[in-house]
Parts: sequence; structure tokens; C-alpha cells
Amino acid sequence: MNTIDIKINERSLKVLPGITILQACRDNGIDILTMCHLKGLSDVGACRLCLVEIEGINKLLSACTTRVASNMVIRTDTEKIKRYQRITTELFFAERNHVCSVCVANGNCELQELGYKVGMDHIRYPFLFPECKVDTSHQYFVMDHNRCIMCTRCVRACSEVEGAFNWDVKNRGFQVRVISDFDTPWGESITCTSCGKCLQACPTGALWSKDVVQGQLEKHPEMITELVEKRKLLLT
Amino acid sequence: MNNELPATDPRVKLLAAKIKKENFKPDALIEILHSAQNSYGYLPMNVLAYIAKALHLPPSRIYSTVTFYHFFSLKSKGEHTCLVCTGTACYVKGAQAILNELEKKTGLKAGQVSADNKLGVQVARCIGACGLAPVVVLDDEVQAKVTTDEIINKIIDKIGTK
Amino acid sequence: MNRQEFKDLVIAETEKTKNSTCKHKICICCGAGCISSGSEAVMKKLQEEIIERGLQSEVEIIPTGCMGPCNQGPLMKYLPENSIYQKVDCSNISQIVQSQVIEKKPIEHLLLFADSRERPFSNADEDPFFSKQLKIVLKNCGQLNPERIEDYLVHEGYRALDKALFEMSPEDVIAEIKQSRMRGRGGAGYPTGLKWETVYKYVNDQKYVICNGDEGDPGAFMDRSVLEGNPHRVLEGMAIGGYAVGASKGYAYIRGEYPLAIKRFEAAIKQAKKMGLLGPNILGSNFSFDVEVRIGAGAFVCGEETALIASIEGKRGTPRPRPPFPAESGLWGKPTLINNVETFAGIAPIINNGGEWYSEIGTPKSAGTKVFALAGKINYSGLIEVPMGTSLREIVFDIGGGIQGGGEFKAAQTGGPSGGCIPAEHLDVKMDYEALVNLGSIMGSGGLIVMDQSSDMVDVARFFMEFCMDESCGKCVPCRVGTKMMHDLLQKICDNNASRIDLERLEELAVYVKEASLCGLGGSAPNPLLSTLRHFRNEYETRIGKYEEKHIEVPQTSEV
Amino acid sequence: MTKKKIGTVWLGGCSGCHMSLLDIDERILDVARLADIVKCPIVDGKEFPKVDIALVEGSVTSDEHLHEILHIRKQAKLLVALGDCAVMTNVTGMRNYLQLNEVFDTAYVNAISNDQSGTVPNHPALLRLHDKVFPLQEVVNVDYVIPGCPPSADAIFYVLFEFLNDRVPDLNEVKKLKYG
Repeated sequence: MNTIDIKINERSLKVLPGITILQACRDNGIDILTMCHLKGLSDVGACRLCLVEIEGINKLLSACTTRVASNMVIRTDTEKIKRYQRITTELFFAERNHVCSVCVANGNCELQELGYKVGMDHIRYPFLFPECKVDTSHQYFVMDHNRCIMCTRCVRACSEVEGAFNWDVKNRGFQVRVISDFDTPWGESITCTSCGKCLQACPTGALWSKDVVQGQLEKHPEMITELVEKRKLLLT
Repeated sequence: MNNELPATDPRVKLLAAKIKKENFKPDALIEILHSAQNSYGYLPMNVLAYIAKALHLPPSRIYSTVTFYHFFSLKSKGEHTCLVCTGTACYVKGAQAILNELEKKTGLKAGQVSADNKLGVQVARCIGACGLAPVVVLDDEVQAKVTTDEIINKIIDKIGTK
Repeated sequence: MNRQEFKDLVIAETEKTKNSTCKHKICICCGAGCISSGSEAVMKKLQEEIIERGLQSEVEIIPTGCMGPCNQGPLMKYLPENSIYQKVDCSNISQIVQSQVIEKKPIEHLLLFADSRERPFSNADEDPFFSKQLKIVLKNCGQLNPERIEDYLVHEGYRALDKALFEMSPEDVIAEIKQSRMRGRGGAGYPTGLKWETVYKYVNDQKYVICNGDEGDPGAFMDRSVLEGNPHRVLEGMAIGGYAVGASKGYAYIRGEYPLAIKRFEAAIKQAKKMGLLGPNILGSNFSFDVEVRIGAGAFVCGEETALIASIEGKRGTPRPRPPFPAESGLWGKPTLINNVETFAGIAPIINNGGEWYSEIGTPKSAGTKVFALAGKINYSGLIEVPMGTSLREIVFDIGGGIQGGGEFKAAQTGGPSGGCIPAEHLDVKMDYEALVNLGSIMGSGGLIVMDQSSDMVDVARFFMEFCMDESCGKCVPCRVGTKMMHDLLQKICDNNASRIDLERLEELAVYVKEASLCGLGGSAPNPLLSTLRHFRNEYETRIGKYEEKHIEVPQTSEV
Repeated sequence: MTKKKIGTVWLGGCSGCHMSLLDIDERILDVARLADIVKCPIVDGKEFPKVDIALVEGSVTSDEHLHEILHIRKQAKLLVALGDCAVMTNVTGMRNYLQLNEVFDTAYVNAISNDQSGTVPNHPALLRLHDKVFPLQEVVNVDYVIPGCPPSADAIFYVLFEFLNDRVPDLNEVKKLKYG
């Protein structure tokens, strides 16, 4: 198949046309931070962690939504990008109430991992401490809005993979919250199939199953990716 | 849930007609919500459920759309509404002071409705009448270059008491 | 209606106007501003007065769109003398008719600006408020009845569409627009011709044209006035756009806050369809074009093109990353041309008079005219249209009549919550896209708010940040959390509770939000803050100084 | 070379960080060779003395804490925030999205108790809680932070040892960053 030449961080690479910059990086072992991206789900470019610099373009673009073009010269590791990744991470932590020590996802959390990766030892911005609900109405699962980072991976897993459309987002600005149906308690949802895909898609301790305790949560987001891959068999 | 809309309600007929006119297209959701809010004054939950069913849209999609836009309200806005424009021109001409005074006099914060549902106080981000700043809209009637006293008097005229 | 029938109709209508027995015309401004000031009652009273005096065959009363000086409304214009009366009241109608119509004498003390000018002008065009202006987009706004398509036809209406359809190929139209060097009037100033060409080049059996009338900038109301005052002009521009790029369907997205604009635009669509100027095979050509109105529901972010598209699709108005641009993948994934109301309103004159004519107006990089909504602490506020490159001083002092109450000019805010403040030392800046960007502001949609010494610039920055915080769609982190953080920090500074470190953090955040945000809302939200920091840093310093005085013994927080 | 002085203190926290400090076990001898621990919650001392390094556990929750941290800031050359509470309020900050009186009512009035007295203690000798809990860096200048709930003994020892040898530690570099 035809390939095109691109350059990432001074490395010359041959990649397939039409893939995203993120895909090109991952295929070639170049680390790129993401939060809202989950392979298999559509990309929304919301977390802004995968921002890259592209020569000739005076804006930072999200690698997950930008496609490679021939002779593109990309940088993923400049000081500015690193600084912005750290600010983004700090804003994630400051936005809601992330109390790692009492969180089910402690030690198994993509947000925690992100903090370590960007070397965040403290948060320079004042915490917002919003009042957030913990919805325990579902028979098996819990939605803890304190830990939600609004990546909307659950929303997309529910609509794109399960097709149930139980989840969506209400309000706007910093008042956005993930909702079930008409903002009804999850347990009273008429659309939820209790499939649990949203739990696997969630990067933090916002969605979890009632049978786990603090620090015991295990997540398998790759399960979503596999489901999507296997679906493709139906088309062949 | 026994909150189905009564088919005899003229507002339901209006809503049904609007949905039909829009060919049951999900992308007409916002137009349909506008029309529903016009006849109900706000968007009651059973109306949203009705729309969801008619357009085959998931409830979450409808709720997320409704809460995204300022225009739509899930709560009754009160029989009479007093909307203070806080756009830039009005801000420069002292809209904040009018709002503060109004909030003090009525005991209602912006977005609240009085206990008897007679009066609701709201704010808008520019209604585009900047040449007339500061502007207050009383029950869809634009009051130009207002003072707080004028507005208070007009409100008293409308709702009778303080 | 085919082409010949259209031409005959235009001739017939023009003849009719020419041969009218009415020697006097009285225009009453029925823009939203004047209606709120009571122009509808004035019109009713005037009609009664005319009937009472038996002058129906001599005086024609025309309800028109915005005349400009909205602050002085209700406005009434007497033609052919072109005398404008301000703050007309039912009680002085009789007097005006008697004096102006019967005795042919203007009543000086009722004329426009009579209360502030030494001598008002009986021909309003001689007043500096108008004489310094050049009206292209607003040309017919205060002259014709926006609810009658015939009025528009008499004023060269749909002639450009006719010309484009029968005398020009789509490539010719695009070439003409390119030659005009017109730039999008929505704010960013992207060359219109280039945009059209891009959409034209994408091959697809379905393309769309969208007119962006979601004028969300607080302080801007030019789109409203154009839609209310001359809806057919916008419609014609959209149809020409559709022809040029190969689209058969158009959407006009109009703010829900503008019910009158919606009503008039919908009426205009109906009239145009009836005459065959919209719909299948326009004027007998192969080109079909239909327009539908979509009503906005109150979300500033929907002015962003990808958010606007989501909104037309009936969803939350959240933007998505670009590329791909709407020109490639827009409404329902199809190539889509999106232009602002003012841009579309400027198309017909370019087709009629040629791109070269237009390109000679304005500055080398920004051609044509720009409509500004002048408001704030200024004597004559309202809607004005000036050639690009007019200096801020001319706008504020010559047209706007200077600062209200004899105050001192402190700053002009352009571009609304996405723009910045221009301080007094830059009063001579020639207003065009580049000059404003160089000063840390933007042209934006054209809101121009004048502030005097009573305005506190830190509070102004906080005000705009609060706006952006409320209007952020909440999708991307920098804008969702960043605007909230910046707002809180600004509030802290306003309360004299912020340290130097807070200011440093604020500045770092501002640059981050500007660069890292997904869409233009976040990308420009820090502009008011950054520009006030640049031009009025001392006001920030003063407040930090007040905090430091209070906390002399407490060590300052600092970077760890 | 004169020995350095270390002081440790425990503000709004659970003392877990101090437990972790004790977990450095025999490595305390390495510390003792280079420094004296002149103040810590288990060594009595009325006032926080002048020190080279102050390890501060916990967040600022009351007027007493505020007073103390301002004092420590003046006394310490190097102020180290120890543990998640000091760095990001952690569990102590979980009352920040509630009203203080709700918290009191839950703890004293509505909670099941022996005497059923149901009153909020209110004695002048008691410390007065602030409405909101703050991490240290929002109140004073913090020179170094060791997050973790608790931070591992390894991390604490590493930071102390580097500082005592006049080197600047980098928790990120040695992969000892941890929250929770």
C-alpha cells in the first residue's frame, strides 16, 4: 500500500495516509498522552492532552483528530506542550473532588497515571470543590460525579458500542455533568441495559461496580476496543 | 409513570402538529422545543418524554440539548417575567446596579421565581438593543433606558402587590 | 417566474414608484430599537393624522429598518428632503405634518441631534454622524419596507442574482468575490472568495449554505438590523453563494432573541419563493435553491461554525476540532459554506458593481466597509457603517459625537468577549483586521463599546471572563476549567485579595487557554484579559499593591 | 560542618504521614548523622523553633493551624508539605463542598451518641474551624512537596537525605510520585 513520509520529533517515518497523528505516534512507539481517546470510539478532541505542534500551522492541533498529510513535520515533545500537559492535568484535579486515598480506582486510575507522567507533584490552582452527587441507585453500579473528568468515554461507549444512549451530558461550562436519561437516577433508567461497558471505558473512579472496594477497582478499556474490532467481522 | 399528556389539551395538539410539520425529523428537535416552550411557557418533563417518543430520540439526548441552551427552561418562569439585560452596553450603563437593586427589592435572585409564581427575575446576555441601554424586558415588552424605580413601579402595576 | 417576467416586473414596479402621486414619503424606523421606543404607536398616529387631513394620495408612509442612531428613537425620516426627526412622540406628529408636509418647513428643535448640536441639519446626510459614513451593507435599511419584496426590487433587488445566474458562471462569481478582496465579517476575517472557492472545489452531490445570524456578542446588533431592515439582501447573497459553490439548500441560523428578525426573514423567504426567486429553477434557470430558518436557542458558542452546525442538526451546540473544516465536511458531513449575515449582505453590491469597485474601498488588506454597533458612554450610539481604515477617533468623536457628559475617553472595546480594549493613546488606529489584532483586540462582529474614566478595566476583564465562563460549552478542559479559574482569579484581584503570584498564574493560564482550547471561544476568551493587562496593567498593579499592604507580614505564596 | 535542624509538625491530618516517617526505620540513623530532629509531635516543645527543614503534615483547617503555619514559615528555611492533606487537602478537604454547620450537625447532633445531648461543642479553648480547608501552598510559600497518602517511607527518606546533602530532590525523576 502507498505510504507517505512524515516526521515526528525529528524521526522520519513512513505511514499510511488517512490515519491520525495519534495513530502514527502509537504505531511507532512514540508516547502521546490522552484521556478522552479510547481506540474504537469516535474521537472528540476534548482533553487537549494530545496537542502537537505542526510546522507551518500556528495553532496546536489535537493528534487524535488530525490526519497525517505528506511531509508533515510534527513535534510532540516541546517544552510548551509539556507545560500545557501539566496545566491540563492540574485543571483536571482541581475541577472535581479527586481524593485518591479513598477512591476505588486508587492505583488503577488513568488520571493518577497521567499525574505521574507529567510529573505533577501538586496543583497550583485553587480547588473548585463542587458539590457532586454519588448515584448509587443502580442495582450493580455506581456513578460518582466527584471523580468524573468529563472525557465522555462512557457516553460514547454507551451510544456507539452498546447503542443504548443511556448517558449524555447536561448543562454547559464547568457545570456539565454526565446524566442518565432525563437526569433520572441511574437505577430508574429506561434505556440502560446494565451491560457495564461504560465502567470499562471510564478512566477514573467515576464509574464502578458495587462489588469492589477502595483501591481494588480494575478496568479493561481495551475490552471496548476489542468489541469494536470484533464487530467488524460481521461486515466481512 | 402516569404522566402521559392529555390528548385533549390544545397544547398537545399544537405540539403534535408541529412534530408532524417537521416530518418527525430528529434534527428539528430545537424547533420543536421552541414551539413546546412557547405554548407551555417552559418544558415540563412529560412534554420532553412525549417528544422523545415521537422523534425516536433517546431521553438523554433531549435532556442534554435542553439544558445546553439558555432559552429552554425546565421550570416555570413565573406569570410575569422581568428580564434584565446584562450585555456590555447595559453593563457600562449600570445594569448591574439595577439588577442588584431589583434583587433586593423583590427578594428574588436572577433565575428565581417568587413563591406565588407571580414574578420571575431573569438576566440575559444582550438582547441586541444596545442603543437603548440599560434595558429591561417586562413580559416581552422592552423598557428602554430604565431606572430601577421605573421598573419597580411597573412590576407593582402588573402584579398588584409588592 | 422566468427571467423576462422578472425584468418586466422590476420595470413595472419602478414605473409605479416613479409615477406615484405621493410626493412626500415619511419613513418610520421599525427596527427593534425604535419599536421598543414606541415607533409603532407613532406610525399608527401618523396614519390617522394623514387620513384626517386627507393627504393619503400625497403622503406615503413607509415602515423601514434601522436608520442608525437608535439612541434617539423613535426616528422618522421625511423624504425627499431627508430630514430626520428624533424621539418622535404621538403628541408632536400633528405639528410635524403641518410644518414639514404642508408648509415645507422643518421643525428645527425636533430634528435629529437638535438637543446636542448647535444647529441640527435639516438634511440628515450633512450631519457628521452620516456624512462620515459609507453605506453599502446598510444602504437601503432605512429606506425600504423590509416586509415588501417589491420595495427591494425597486432598489436593485435580486438584480445581482439575476446577473449571476444568466451572465456569470459559478467560477466567474467566485472570481468576482475574490477580486473584491472581501473578508468574512463574522470576526476572523477569512477571505470570502477563498472560502467559496474551497467549498466549490469539493465534489459532492449535496452541499449547503449557512448564514450565521447567531449574533451573540453582547454589544453587537448589526446582524439584527440587517435581517430586520433588509432581509432580502441577505437572502439574495445566500442564493448567489449557493449558485457559486453548487449548493441547493441554505439555512439561516438566527438568534432566538431576535423574534422580529426571524419573522421578517421568514416572510422574505415566502415572498421570494412566491416570485420564483427561491425554490426550484430560479427565474427559469437550472439553479434551484431553498432556504430554511433555524432559530437559535441562546448559546454564544453557536456562533462558532462547527457548533452552529451541531445546533442545526438539533444537537448540543458543541464545537468539534478543525480540520476537517466545514468547507470539506460540514452540515451532515457535506461541504458547507458558512458566512455571516453581514458578509452575505455585502455580496449583491459586489456582483452589481464589480469586485474592483469594492476592493478600492478600505485599506489594502481589508477591503470594503464595516458595520459597527456603537454603544457605551458615547453621545450618539447606534449602527454605523464606515470604510475599513477609518480611525477610531473619527468613529468616536466625529460620528459618535464624543463622550457622554463631557467625560474623558478611556478605552474602546471591540470584538466583545473575544476582543480587547483599545486605550486612548491608540485613538488614531486605522480600524481594520490587522491593526486591531496588533493592538491585542479583534474586529469581531463589530461591537464597539466606548468607556470613559468611570470604567474599571479589571472589572471589565472580569465581566467578559464571566461571560465566557457561562458560555463555555464545557467540552474541552482549557476552556471549561480555565475560564472558571481565570474568572475566580480576576474576582480575587477585583476584591483586592490577590497576590503577585495570582497575577502570574492568571497570565500563564490566559496564554494556555488561548492556545490549547478546542475552538474559537476558548481561543479568544483570554483576549479582554490580555489586552487590559497590556494597556492598563497599572490598574492590576494597584490592586495587588493594596493586597500586599494588608499582608505585609505574611510571606507571599510562590511557585514551588 | 554543623548539624542541620529538622522540625516536623502535624496540622489537619491523621498522623499517617508521621507513621510513614517512622517507617524509614534504621535509615533514621543516616538522618541523625546529618541532622537533629528538634521538634516533632512526640517531642514536647511549646514553640516551633528555628529549623533548616520543616516537614508539615496536614492541611490548614482552623485558626490555630493558620497561626501555626505562618509561624513555621518564619522559622523554617525550607518548608516541605508532607502528604496529600498538606498538598491537596485530601480527606480533610472533603468537607469543603459542604457547609460547616452541616458538618458539625452530622458529627455532633445527628450522630448516634451515648448521652443523646446533641450539641455542638463550643468552648473558647477549642480551635475554631475555618469554613474551608486549604492546602499549605494556598496559605504560605511551600518549598517542596511530597504527595501521597501517606507518602512512602522511601520517598520521605529520599527527600530528606537529598536536602541534608544540599541536593535538590526530584521525586518525579526517581519515580516516587504517588497520590493516595
